[in-house]
Amino acid sequence: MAKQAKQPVDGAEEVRRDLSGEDPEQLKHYYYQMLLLRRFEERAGEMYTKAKIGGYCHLNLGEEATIVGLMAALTADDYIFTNYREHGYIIARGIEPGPVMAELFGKETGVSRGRGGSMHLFDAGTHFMGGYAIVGGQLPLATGAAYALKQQNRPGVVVCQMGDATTNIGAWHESLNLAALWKLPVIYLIVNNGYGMGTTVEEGAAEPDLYKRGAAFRMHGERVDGRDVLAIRDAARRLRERAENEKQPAILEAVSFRFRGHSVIDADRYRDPEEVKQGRAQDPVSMFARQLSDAKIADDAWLKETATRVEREVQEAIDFADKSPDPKIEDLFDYMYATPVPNTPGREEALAIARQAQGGR
Amino acid sequence: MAKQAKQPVDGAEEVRRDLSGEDPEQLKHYYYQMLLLRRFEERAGEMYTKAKIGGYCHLNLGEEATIVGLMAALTADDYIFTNYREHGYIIARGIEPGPVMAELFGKETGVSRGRGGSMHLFDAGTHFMGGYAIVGGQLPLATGAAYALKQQNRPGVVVCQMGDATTNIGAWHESLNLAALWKLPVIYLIVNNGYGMGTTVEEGAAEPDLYKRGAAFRMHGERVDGRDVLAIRDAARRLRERAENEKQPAILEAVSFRFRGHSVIDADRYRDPEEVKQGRAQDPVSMFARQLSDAKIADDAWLKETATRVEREVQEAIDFADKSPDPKIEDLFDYMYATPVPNTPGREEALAIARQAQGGR
Amino acid sequence: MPVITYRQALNDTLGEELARDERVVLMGEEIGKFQGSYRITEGLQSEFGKQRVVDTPIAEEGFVGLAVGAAMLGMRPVVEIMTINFILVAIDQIVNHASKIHYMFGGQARVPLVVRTPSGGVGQLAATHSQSFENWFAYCPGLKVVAPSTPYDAKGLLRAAIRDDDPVIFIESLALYDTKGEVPQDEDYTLPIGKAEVKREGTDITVVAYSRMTVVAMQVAQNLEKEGISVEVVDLRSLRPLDRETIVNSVKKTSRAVVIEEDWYSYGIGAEIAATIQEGAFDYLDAPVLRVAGVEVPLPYAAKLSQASKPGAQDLINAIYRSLEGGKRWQK
Amino acid sequence: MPVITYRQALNDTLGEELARDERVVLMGEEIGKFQGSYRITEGLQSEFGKQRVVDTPIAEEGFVGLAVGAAMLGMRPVVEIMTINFILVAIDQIVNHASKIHYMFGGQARVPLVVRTPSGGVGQLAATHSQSFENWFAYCPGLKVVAPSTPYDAKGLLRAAIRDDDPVIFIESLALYDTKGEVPQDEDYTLPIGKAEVKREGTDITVVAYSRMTVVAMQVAQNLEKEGISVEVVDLRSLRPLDRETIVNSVKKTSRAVVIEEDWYSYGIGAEIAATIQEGAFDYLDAPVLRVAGVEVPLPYAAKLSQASKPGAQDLINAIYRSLEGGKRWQK
Ligand SMILES: Cc1ncc(C[n+]2csc(CCOP(=O)(O)OP(=O)(O)O)c2C)c(N)n1
Ligand SMILES: Cc1ncc(C[n+]2csc(CCOP(=O)(O)OP(=O)(O)O)c2C)c(N)n1
Ligand SMILES: [Mg+2]
Ligand SMILES: [Mg+2]
Repeated sequence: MAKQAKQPVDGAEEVRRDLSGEDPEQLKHYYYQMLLLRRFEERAGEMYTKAKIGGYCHLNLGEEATIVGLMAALTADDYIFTNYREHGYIIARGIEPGPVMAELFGKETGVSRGRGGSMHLFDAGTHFMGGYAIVGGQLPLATGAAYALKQQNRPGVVVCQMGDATTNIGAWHESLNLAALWKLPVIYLIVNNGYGMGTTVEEGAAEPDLYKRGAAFRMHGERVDGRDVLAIRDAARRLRERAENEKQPAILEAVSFRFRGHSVIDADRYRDPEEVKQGRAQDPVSMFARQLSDAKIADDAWLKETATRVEREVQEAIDFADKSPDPKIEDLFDYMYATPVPNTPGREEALAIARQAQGGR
Repeated sequence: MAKQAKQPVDGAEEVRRDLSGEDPEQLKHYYYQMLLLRRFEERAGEMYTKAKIGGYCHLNLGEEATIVGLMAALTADDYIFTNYREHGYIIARGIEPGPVMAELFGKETGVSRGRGGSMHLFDAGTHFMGGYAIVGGQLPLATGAAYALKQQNRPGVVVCQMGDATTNIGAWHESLNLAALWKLPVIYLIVNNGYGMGTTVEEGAAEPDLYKRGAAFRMHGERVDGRDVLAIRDAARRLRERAENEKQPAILEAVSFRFRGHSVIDADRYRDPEEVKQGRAQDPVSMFARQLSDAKIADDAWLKETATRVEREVQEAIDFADKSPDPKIEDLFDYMYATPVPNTPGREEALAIARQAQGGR
Repeated sequence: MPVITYRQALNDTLGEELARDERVVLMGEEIGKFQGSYRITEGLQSEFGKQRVVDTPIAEEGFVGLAVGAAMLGMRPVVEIMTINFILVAIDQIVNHASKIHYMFGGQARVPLVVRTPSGGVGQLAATHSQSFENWFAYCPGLKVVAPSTPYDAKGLLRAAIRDDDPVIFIESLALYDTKGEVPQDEDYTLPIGKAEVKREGTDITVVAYSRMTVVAMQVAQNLEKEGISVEVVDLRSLRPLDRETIVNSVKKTSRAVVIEEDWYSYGIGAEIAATIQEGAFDYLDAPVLRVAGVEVPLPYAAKLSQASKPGAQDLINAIYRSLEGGKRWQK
Repeated sequence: MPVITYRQALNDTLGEELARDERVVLMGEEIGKFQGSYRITEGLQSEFGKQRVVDTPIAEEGFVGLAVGAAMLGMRPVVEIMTINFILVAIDQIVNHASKIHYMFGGQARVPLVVRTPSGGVGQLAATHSQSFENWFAYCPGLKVVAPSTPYDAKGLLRAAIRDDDPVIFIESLALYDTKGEVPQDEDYTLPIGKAEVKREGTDITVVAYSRMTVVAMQVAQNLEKEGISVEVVDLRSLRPLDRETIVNSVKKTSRAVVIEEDWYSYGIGAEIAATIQEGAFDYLDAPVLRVAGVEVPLPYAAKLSQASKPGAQDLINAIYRSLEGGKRWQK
């Protein structure tokens, strides 16, 4: 049943595209970004097994084209809200891999100052408004951001990323209804990777053509091959335009394949190995490399060089994270409240806790 | 904009129907029931202003045809879940007006033993599974009842009544998705009375053709004139059949007009008086009386006699409620737990509370 | 000073804040065209328009979350939840999102949001419409929770809440809306979130209360004065942060305490107050801290049952007598 | 007696109850094909089929409410909420519906439902995945709330919960799943809901705990024995109804008490325990009841911050020392 999810749009086995109208440098940059996400995630998985990373850790492996294509379509005015599977998004949005890895390591130099971890990345500067770990939780928030943009008469749109299985939760319905009713500039991006943990799209959604679920709100929806960076970019651009200028929200469903288990600790025993093999075979990163080669945009030397560069950058990110300081227990109550008020614990209490943590009383 | 809601199906100003194929006695019984609901509700409103009834009290005025038509389609096997606007449903399901009025009066003889009140009527015997006062709350419950029927391989279906505005809440989405996914025998009846309190359908729902919202679940939906008792009955029968035999859930939208404010205490100041006048003019009860007269099924004498009978029955209900005993404070902890366990308060504690209520200590 | 109702104080404050700060926006079900279920927002939509006073569909999770997101982008939404009973469908957005965003993202985002909602019971609203859940919110770090008992406090705390950069749960009470009190009209005062107030000084016993129960406590205190019993009334005003110092200092003086609360007895607000007092004033206590609270049933509709299940003045008086009589020898 | 893990005890019990009573059905996200996020339901779908062990979409409000409705028609659903953090989106169905139906409808309907869910934190799950909300449910009349601390208790209480005709919130703990203990294999025992257990007798001080903190308390008690301090450990087992008698009787004997709890300090379970003790054993107390609880922050991810925010053995030991030292003269 998951077959449909894997060959979503036109049943094509492999993405093939006419690249003649494209800026070659731009295309190479997309490839570099995709590879960077790929290697970042692979190494993050490795760091998890080395216990450098704790908690839950969800990787974007297989979704690189979706992420890079999306970010290529956005402007600096736009805002992005995602779920917990978001390392790639914040990097593709322009944050250095170092502070991202540092967050996964729980360091003070991390994008959320070590307070958030893998599931809760944030960067105010680039309008990356957070990874959220309650399924569906980001939908009302993103809708609210779009409401604020409209209310304040500001340019830009909001992208609200989510997984396929998230379309089954109540917040989906309430958020999209509000967005359509109030004509808010927001794009709901469904990353359809075929599964919510072990549940297929068809096992969870009575309308498994997820982009059609907007019918309940008269909201436009499109399905795109999420392994095709240019298709995603073009669709996102189109919908972005519509959202910004016509204040028409939309659904963009990007279909791809989840390369590994749901999170790093998921052994992925419930999927047919043959399905996984096939899914991985249609690797958006290597497919794009082949396309670039075929179109003579990138030669082997460049591909190799890029691989080396990416390898180095990810290693630097790991080194940066490794060497970064832990948050101090004395700072435990920092960021507790934005407006300080009486009778909240402060530095003194934090120091007492720090002393106790060091074995004192 | 509320116009559409008022003339829903074919724009007909008045319901006109060929009654030749119908059993005249049956039709007269429908009329009797509709009038009973009408007068019960009018008198309940009156009792509220006399402070015989407390809390919130929502009347079915204008929705009589929908209720009677629905109940005519159901069998004894079926289960009904409703919202708080449910007096008519439990009466049309077969409960005497007396215990219903007694519940509104908060008496021990009430259908919920005085514990529930107007918004929380219940009758296990006739499978009237409760009025629920949290908007949308009954949807998952009704879906679960349908799940139980299917799981236990029992005949019957579940009807889940709700208001138009209820289609905007998350529980709607989650419930209908589950029902469609698991093919449960349930009919979601939307009583579209044009308003959720002061909010029109169009102000609340981005897809105001509510029966179409099933598209998000590939669920069939129909819209029927809720002022036409036979149309409702026939649609409900058809959908009931489908639900029971094919395990196909469905949406039935019945469009009518709310005669008064949202609840008894709502002065209804936000609606255009002209709109209200027009809406009330298309009174399902008097329209049906005219139809019966025109078709020579009921003559003036019978109509008058029926009015007298209904008047008497409602008065008897009021008298019954009036004379019924209050629940005793000693019984305060009855029905607290179905399985008694240690360390829960019991009769002794209730007696202490009773003493204190009488001014003791 | 002019005497106005609690409702009027809220209505005035909302209007003034809308006028003062264009980032402020009101949202909720039926707050505009319908004028508010309890008329707290009466007239405001006509005055400020549909963009500033926004009627929402019935979708509490959606619009509360929407308000959180809007707050993150610099707006200052004041959301009305019709009654606290309906907040349950929106609680994930408040507790898993609003309360965490500032801290969890290392201080990079703020959520200047106010959620206004009446708690407690009145009349015969029955089990699903008479609950108190302020203890749930008071439990959550990242939130601030206030519960004014007078028109004056309502105004001062609502102003403070709207001007605060953190999510504030603003607890009202159906039964207080028509109560009256003095409120200065021209003074732009605020009351500090996180501080309790000794609403009445006394020497024999401390009664700790908040919201509507403060009014009950004040009446009881006045009545007992005639019997020569001097009651100090501490109005919590703020449930989070909790002003333990004010509570404890009062009990250090009086040596006895009763808490009165409208919520259920077990695990209610009073539990924290009693625990706090015995921790902070252990050596000063002459009797156990007693709690007067709601009877632990899903509130029955029938008038007498309903009445008997709610805490009232007589229950408080009885508890005060018990505390004073029992002294050190008191046993359960 | 065979020694098995807490996880195994739960898994065995679920399997046995599925076999014993065909009305029992398990429901939840990923409990079947995926074998359960924490493998509590491992193997059960293959054994009992997809009709009895039902994988649900991510729709907690929907499927919890569905289970309530099914229970009203005579089924006995046992629902898994992956972790208690996700229960917030379903809480309306539990608190405004399941807990009220029997009482509000005058005893005409029953809701034999169990909601199983792990509470508390482990590892570095951070702010949205490390919370404890059992106090919220314990506050609600109409619910029963249990929280076993050992494999033996887990089995006995889960059996009791499934066979009970009321909605039971069954609190597990991620950090307990791998702990081991003796569990009789052939005996069909149940443990009474509503009763606490003195897990260890002692004379100097009472430690009140539940769930994982009972394990911490037992270890501390054992360690302190070497120092000549005799600690009595009361395991609440049931948070609602609360067995006040067992708690109070223990403190009447020891005269001192500390509560240890994994939830946040203010308004947590410990507040009710401390309030209860000072009410019931006021004249016996030689020192205030102290509370060891979670630090009041949205739990930070970073390992050290996270660790420092959670209550542990050393915190309990310190509190016990403080209680013993302070005696009547102790002050804050
Ligand atoms: C409300 C809620 N329920 C359950 C979970 C546990 N959970 C985390 S991710 C997930 C699956 C989500 O699947 P999908 O939306 O397809 O996103 P993907 O992980 O595939 O990217 C589940 C069930 C949660 N975090 N929140
Ligand atoms: C979750 C929730 N939010 C708000 C309310 C308050 N409320 C009660 S009825 C109602 C309007 C419902 O409208 P509709 O569904 O159309 O039903 P109608 O009353 O018209 O029959 C509202 C907002 C509630 N009871 N529950
Ligand atoms: Mg997915
Ligand atoms: Mg309506």
